[in-house]
Amino acid sequence: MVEQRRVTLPEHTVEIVSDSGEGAQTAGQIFGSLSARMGNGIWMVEIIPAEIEPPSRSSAGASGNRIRIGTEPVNNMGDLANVVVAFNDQVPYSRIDVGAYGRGTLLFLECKWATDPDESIRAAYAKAMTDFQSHGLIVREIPMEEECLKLVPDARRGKNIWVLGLLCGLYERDIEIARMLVTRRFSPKGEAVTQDNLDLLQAGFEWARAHLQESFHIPVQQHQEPMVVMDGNMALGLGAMAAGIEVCSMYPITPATSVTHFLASVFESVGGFVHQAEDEIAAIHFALGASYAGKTALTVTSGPGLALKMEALGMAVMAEIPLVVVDVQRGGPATGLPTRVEQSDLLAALYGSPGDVPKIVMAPASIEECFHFMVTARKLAETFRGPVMVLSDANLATGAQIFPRPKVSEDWLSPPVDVLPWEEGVAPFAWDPETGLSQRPVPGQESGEYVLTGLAHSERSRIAYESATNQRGAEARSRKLATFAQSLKPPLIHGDEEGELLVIGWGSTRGAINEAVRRVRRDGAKVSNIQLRFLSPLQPGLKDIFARFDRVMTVEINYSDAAETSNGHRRYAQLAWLLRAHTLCEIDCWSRVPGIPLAPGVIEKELRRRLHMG
Amino acid sequence: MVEQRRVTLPEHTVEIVSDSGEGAQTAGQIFGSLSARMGNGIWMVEIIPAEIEPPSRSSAGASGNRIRIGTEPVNNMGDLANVVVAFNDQVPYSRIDVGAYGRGTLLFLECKWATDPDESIRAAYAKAMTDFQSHGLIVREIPMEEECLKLVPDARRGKNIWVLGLLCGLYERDIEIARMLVTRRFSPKGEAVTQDNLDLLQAGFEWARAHLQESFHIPVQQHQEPMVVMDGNMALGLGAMAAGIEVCSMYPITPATSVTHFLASVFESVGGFVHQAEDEIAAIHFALGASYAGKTALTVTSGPGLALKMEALGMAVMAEIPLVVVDVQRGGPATGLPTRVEQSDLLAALYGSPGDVPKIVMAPASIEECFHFMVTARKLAETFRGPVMVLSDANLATGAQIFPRPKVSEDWLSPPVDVLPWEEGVAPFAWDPETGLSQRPVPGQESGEYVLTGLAHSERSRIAYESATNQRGAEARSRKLATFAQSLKPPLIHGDEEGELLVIGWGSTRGAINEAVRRVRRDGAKVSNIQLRFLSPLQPGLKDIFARFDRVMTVEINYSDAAETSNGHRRYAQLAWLLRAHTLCEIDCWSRVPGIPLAPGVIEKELRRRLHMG
Amino acid sequence: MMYGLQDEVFEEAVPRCLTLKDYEGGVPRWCPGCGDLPVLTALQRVCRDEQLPPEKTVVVSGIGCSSRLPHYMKTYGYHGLHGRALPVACGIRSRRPDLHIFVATGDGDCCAIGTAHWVHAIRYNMKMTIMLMDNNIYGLTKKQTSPTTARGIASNTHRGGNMLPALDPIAVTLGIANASFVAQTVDWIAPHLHATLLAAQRHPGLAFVRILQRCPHYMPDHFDLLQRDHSRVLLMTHADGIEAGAAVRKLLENQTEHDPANLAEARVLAETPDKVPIGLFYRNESAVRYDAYAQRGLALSASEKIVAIEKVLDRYQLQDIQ
Amino acid sequence: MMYGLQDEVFEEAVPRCLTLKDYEGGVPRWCPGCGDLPVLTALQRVCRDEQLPPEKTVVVSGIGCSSRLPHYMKTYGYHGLHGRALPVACGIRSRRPDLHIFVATGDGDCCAIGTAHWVHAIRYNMKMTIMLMDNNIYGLTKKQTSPTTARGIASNTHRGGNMLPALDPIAVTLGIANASFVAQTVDWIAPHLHATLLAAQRHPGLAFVRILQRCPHYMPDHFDLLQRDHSRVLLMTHADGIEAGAAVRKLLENQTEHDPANLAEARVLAETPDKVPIGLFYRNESAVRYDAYAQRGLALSASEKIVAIEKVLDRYQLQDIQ
Ligand SMILES: Cc1ncc(C[n+]2csc(CCOP(=O)(O)OP(=O)(O)O)c2C)c(N)n1
Ligand SMILES: Cc1ncc(C[n+]2csc(CCOP(=O)(O)OP(=O)(O)O)c2C)c(N)n1
Ligand code: SF4
Ligand code: SF4
Ligand SMILES: [Mg+2]
Ligand SMILES: [Mg+2]
Repeated sequence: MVEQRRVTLPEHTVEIVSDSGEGAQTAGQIFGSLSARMGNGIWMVEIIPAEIEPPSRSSAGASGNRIRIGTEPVNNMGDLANVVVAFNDQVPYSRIDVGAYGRGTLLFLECKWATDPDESIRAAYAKAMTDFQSHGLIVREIPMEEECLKLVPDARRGKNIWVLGLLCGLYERDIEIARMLVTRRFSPKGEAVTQDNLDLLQAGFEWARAHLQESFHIPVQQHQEPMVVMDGNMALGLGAMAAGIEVCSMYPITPATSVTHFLASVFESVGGFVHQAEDEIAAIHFALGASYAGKTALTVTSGPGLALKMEALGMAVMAEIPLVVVDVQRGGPATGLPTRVEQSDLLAALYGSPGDVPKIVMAPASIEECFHFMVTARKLAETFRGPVMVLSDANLATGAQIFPRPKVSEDWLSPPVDVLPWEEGVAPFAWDPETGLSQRPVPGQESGEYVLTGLAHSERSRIAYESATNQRGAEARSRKLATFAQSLKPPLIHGDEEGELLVIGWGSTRGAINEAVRRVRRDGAKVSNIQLRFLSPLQPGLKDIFARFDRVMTVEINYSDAAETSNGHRRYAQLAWLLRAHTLCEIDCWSRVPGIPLAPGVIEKELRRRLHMG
Repeated sequence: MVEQRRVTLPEHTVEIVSDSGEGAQTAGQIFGSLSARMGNGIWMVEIIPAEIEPPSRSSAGASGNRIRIGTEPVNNMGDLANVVVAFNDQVPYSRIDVGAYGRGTLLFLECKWATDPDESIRAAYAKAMTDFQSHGLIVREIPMEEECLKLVPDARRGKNIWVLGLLCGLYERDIEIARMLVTRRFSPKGEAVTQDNLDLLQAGFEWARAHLQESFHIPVQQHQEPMVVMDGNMALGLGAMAAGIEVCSMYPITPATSVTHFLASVFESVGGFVHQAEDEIAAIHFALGASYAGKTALTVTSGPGLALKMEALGMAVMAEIPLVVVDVQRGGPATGLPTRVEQSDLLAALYGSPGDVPKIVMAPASIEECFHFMVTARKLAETFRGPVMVLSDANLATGAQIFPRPKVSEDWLSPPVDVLPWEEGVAPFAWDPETGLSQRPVPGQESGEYVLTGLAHSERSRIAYESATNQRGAEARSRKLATFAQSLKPPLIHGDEEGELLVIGWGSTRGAINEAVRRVRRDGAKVSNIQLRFLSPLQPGLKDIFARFDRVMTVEINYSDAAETSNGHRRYAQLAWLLRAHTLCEIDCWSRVPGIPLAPGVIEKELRRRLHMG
Repeated sequence: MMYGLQDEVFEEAVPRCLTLKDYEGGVPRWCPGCGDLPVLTALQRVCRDEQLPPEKTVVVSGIGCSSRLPHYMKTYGYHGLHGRALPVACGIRSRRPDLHIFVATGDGDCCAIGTAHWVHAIRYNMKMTIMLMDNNIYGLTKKQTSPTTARGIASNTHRGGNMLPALDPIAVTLGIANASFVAQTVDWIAPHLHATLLAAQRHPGLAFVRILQRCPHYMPDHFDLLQRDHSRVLLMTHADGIEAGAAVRKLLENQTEHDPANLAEARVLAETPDKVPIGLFYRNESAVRYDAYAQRGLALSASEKIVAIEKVLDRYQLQDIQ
Repeated sequence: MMYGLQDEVFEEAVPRCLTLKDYEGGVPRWCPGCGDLPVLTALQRVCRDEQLPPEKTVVVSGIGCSSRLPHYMKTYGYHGLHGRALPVACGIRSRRPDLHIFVATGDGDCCAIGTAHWVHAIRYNMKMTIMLMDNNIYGLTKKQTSPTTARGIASNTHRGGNMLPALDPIAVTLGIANASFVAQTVDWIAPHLHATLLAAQRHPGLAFVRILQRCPHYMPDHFDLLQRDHSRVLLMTHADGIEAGAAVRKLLENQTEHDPANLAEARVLAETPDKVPIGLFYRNESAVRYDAYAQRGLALSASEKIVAIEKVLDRYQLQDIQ
């Protein structure tokens, strides 16, 4: 047993990568929740292979998890990994390509390939060792398979938990919690499998303590309140339950589907159900039907599915039917990058339906907000009688984070269907001239009978083609947004109230932008940032805020032309475009479509470039 | 026979209105083409009832035609009608409501209702006479039915042609041409019917000469070249034929369907065919298939159908498949005002598909442009390898106008499918780094085999999830628009190059805006206007033009909040919004959704208000 | 009266007696002679016969002449988008067992743009009545070929005549798993139409009724022969079938005894050459009901829900293991 | 060889001899044991047998594991949107009689989101082969219930098991007017699969082939019983049917003679309880071909077109009467 050097650190970023099917994701997930349960802040991101069944030992096949652990709360995936455990010498390549590993990254590498009977594999391994070193990685070869084979006959089905044990040793994790989590995970597979994995866990743990030169200590903070850990899609699902939504109508589509997988497993306990429709169009119309009948419903989708819902969204606005629509954004256009993050559905969410279709669009910036925004969305949909869109993305969907356990309240649940008679004489669209608001009768209410229609209609919901009636209906629908906007507050500024540069983001990028801004501020830069939660209507006061900065720019995960190359025909990032129209301020942008979250370091680099900070 | 006073006029606006089914539309159409054939400029607009089978003698049932005739070319429907022929006393009401009749309008009214056996009808008639007079109309009662019954047993099926005869007398039309047109129209119904109608025509003509106090003379100009007359939807269909398009794939939807009705009647003569698909989604994918196989295809739709095509449009952009998409805009959102005009699909055309979906969007401003834009669109779709959207609207669709007969050329036709082998080694997406352009292999070309995909892909069309490849593809797609933009010219300014106010329009409003601007300019106002033909990419030089005017505003047929009522949350008209983002200039707007075209007088009034011209 | 009445009717202090007037909404605006009108009348009669409370009745439709029907009823209505009536109706049904749901749709609405929803709604078998008003043409948009337009018939999109044989909505429906009530009738034999809709409303599941419907405006004379020559109609009779009364039995002498439990025979009958069979092709009361699944847990109270949510939260809480 | 070869093959100076290699594209990336692979192999064999020029062959698909197939062919391919393979294929066919078109689709792609296109493509009957790879599950999106999932089977969206009976794609297809070739086979009996696809390619119209396909990843053991116990498979035999060879006839002792002209019997067979019939259910070579309609006028020259356009313009010209 070597004497271990104990290094205390504020945070560390760990990756486990393997061929797909070797279980690196499971190990990573357990390591993440274990760390969260111990009290560390965490952020967890899946590393998803590019292919459904990639060949083994290939760069395209890298599958696993990145876990960033800190003493403080963590809200993004970070930059370079500090520690990587790789199951073969090929999977790290794709991660190096995207800038995930570099100078100083400590790579624990399965060494069995060095002595593989296949000469080409041996050669590849040797080459990789050189390549990794030239990239500045510090490689430590470890005999994963060899050690596992001491306990189980098939190492491919056990390595991951051994590696988990290794990391527990390296990071001084509480092995009892780890045992509990491993037991939970494997008990459905029977006692024997569970025991094997507990043994592997222990073996990895002990091997680390016996062979590694250092251990990393990341102190934990004591939480003042109960905390939960989950990914963004679970948070959306739980939020829907807490909002009292009973119908989730969907058609499977990555990366939104897991919201509904989650609901399918727990929704029944609150009397809810998931309707898997024949397509996305049916899904949204089913939800509209349920909502018309008094049960505000939810539909969940991603880009291609959202496209198919555009006509129905227009219907929901025109006939003022409450509806919550979740769009978990992925890479576009068309099938695009189905498993990857992007933020390029913003303009489609706002303007996708032909005709004038004002609706509320909001974007949670954290996993905690994924939960709470659902409760808000349901309430807004009913109050403002129309669809409310919640734009999440693949980064929030699969990331995991800890946050205070929500204090669920009965008030959050939608009220039961109104069965009292409707007040005779009150029109089903008695638009208030000021606010555009009106109350709706629900089937079952006596004297409330009316025929909802997607045609232009009068207050009594009669088909009406007169100019004045059509103008009046359009006005009421628009007025509702203006009314809602009155209740919004200006966004909080992270940093000083004025300065040289203001960075604006929306959605999942908040953590990374905050961190990048914090870093350059530390070097004296006069940079602040804001993260917009409401995209339609926009929060008030933006123009005033922008005026206090020399320059304003957005950072987004969508496409924009570089300013240099565009000859007066620059394609702007989507939020930038929106804010330009809204404020007429010169708003610049920096955006990319890499199919991965923007790391804080990448943003930082761009900020330094713009601020000539060299 | 009275001595007729001959009044010479530069132009006049005539309406024929009846219950739906009484043939006012037929009479109006013949009167319009007759006038055009004589050499007058004309603009013809259908008056469409609000109901499919409205009750008789109802305001909602007004059906007919408005024909504006002039010595000069006419490009909009004008303001107050000068002469109206009404088949009963109720149909004029809805026209008065929309401001079509007023002080000085000469109303020829069927007088038989005055002596109707039904007392309530007599009373209604009497009331109408008073109402009309109080609105300033000059009423002349005429015994339509009585006169017709002298010739035919069922006056309901003959009145319209008698009225046509009356108008021929009133406007000194060439009765020989009228006879020819009537014969053409009725000959399919047999000789007897034709003869009856010729007799009615003659009778109306003679009655006018015998009983009317004046005749109107609108001099004609001699055309220097052959002229044609047709409505906008025919022009779109003919343009498609002249472009060499062979496949028109559609699903019926008002007001787009008549493009395809027209094509269905003549397309076969150029070897083309109309595919009526099971829905709009199938329609566009069928077109994409035909285009992928080398035959650039067309799909035609209106708002709700456009909504359903959003996903496929993303596919066409992503996989770079040429396609011409015609959207004949109607009132929205949802089913909205299916037969009425609106210009509110602009933002959906630009941003409707999730993801970044750059595409060319153009809007013809006249019926002549409907024809020529189709030829351009097909060519652009192929050159820039993607979808090109042509935004027409219900006003152009059913309006009729004369314009020079196009000189169709073989160059306009799409070339035959390339059968030569593909140059080995050239990738199917060999994106030029500067222009984004590339050439596509077509099935049948040896060595060109590739798999087109809507997923992110490399130059070789291989599915690729790497960051750099995705960024590069997005860049190429955007670059194509910038490349195309280089070849566009700044819009022509109608009026002075600088001034107090610049009015911007797009699409069918050109004629009305031009006329309104001309009128206020006559009174010394420093107003000019431009009409944008390209909405994506926008034509160059806009910012420079705007800078030369004190104020800039758009006039559009879509919804916007009034500036006064919106508390910093103003919803802008769609082009105004676009131009604000594009130029950062303070661009105001005035827009309405009346379901009818904007009359020049309505625009003029608003311009005077803004210019404090009282 | 067994199926039509819901509990709440009995709860009323003063029992209502609903008349036809109570179901009459706006003045119907179809063309003179349009077959949609007799369908409306039959539906109103069914509502009256079954004493369906208007506030508990919802008529859902898509877009088309036929889809205007809800506007002429004095009940709740949902006049939605073209082709989408069925998912809306299923969504309403999913959480409202107390409502009576009728769907008015056309051959374009149901068998063209709505095809997918039609096939799957049959499969879901949620309690409702579908009235497919099949005039073999697109009426509202002015005469285009529909999937049920016969071969050879000319329309504005097929000037030389439709080249494809007509889709038979009954044959397709009979091929769909879990179909539970499939019937056919015509708009011009009022007692049969009424009896069919009544049986449909009483059926404990989804009842699919295809109604041959006259469109005098765009298809004048189209059903004339069928209407005049009764030998072209084949009346399906059976103790478990639809009983339209003696007058109908007398009028239509061409009859065949058909057990609606016999699916194979139903399929053969559906394609009877040169004859139009009317009556009940198929009924299976034990077909699985998706609404039964969807409606589980309807009665949970707010506090029960909170308890359940807390339980789920517990699973994700960090401290639960310490 | 009669149907497979097009004129242009004969025009070549040096006749090509195409081998399997000529049809092999990218390395297939399905899970080990996935039934999509044998389908790919069978398709490549059919292309080779028929000597289809790769440049004249197009494989169209939607989205799903099965829809990845075009990437593994060295022909032209169109990997389109989820559910939309059929309209794309019909569009291609509409103006290209010279191409050989195959459609790769899955049970979600074809029978859920693609339902409308499926029903109507059968009706259009344009020459192409549809390969429905039916694994009774959504594979690519990780195990959700599909319309063909049997009742009781659990998935990620139905944890307690699917409550609806499975839709039978064969039964539905047999209910669609103008169906012209309807067959069923399984991925694991290679000679039968190959013979079926070959017959499909030679059929002068749309051939619909449902292939029961194993998904070991999400449905392990699902077809095991069927695969092991040959008595559960019912081989349809007939002189006009699909001849898969003596080995298959020997392997599958459960056989039934079925004349593919007999639609009523086909429908009964499709629902054989406890057995899976394979072979040809139905063939009608004289079904109307929509592509024949769509392809009229293909040979018109540019100048003929100009003349025709001028003629139309003449009608709208003002001066023509003076
Ligand atoms: C998405 C969409 N596509 C097309 C239309 C236009 N449209 C309205 S009704 C209709 C078809 C009507 O035919 P059918 O369903 O048979 O009803 P009918 O009028 O004959 O009763 C069409 C194509 C529409 N409103 N929405
Ligand atoms: C519009 C749209 N909706 C949903 C999806 C997600 N999606 C991709 S494949 C698929 C279903 C796959 O099942 P199936 O068609 O049976 O093919 P398999 O993978 O089983 O071969 C779904 C729902 C999508 N890509 N596009
Ligand atoms: S067009 Fe036909 S279906 Fe429509 S209302 Fe008139 S008759 Fe009835
Ligand atoms: S998931 Fe199933 S269908 Fe998809 S590749 Fe794997 S085995 Fe085949
Ligand atoms: Mg119809
Ligand atoms: Mg499948």
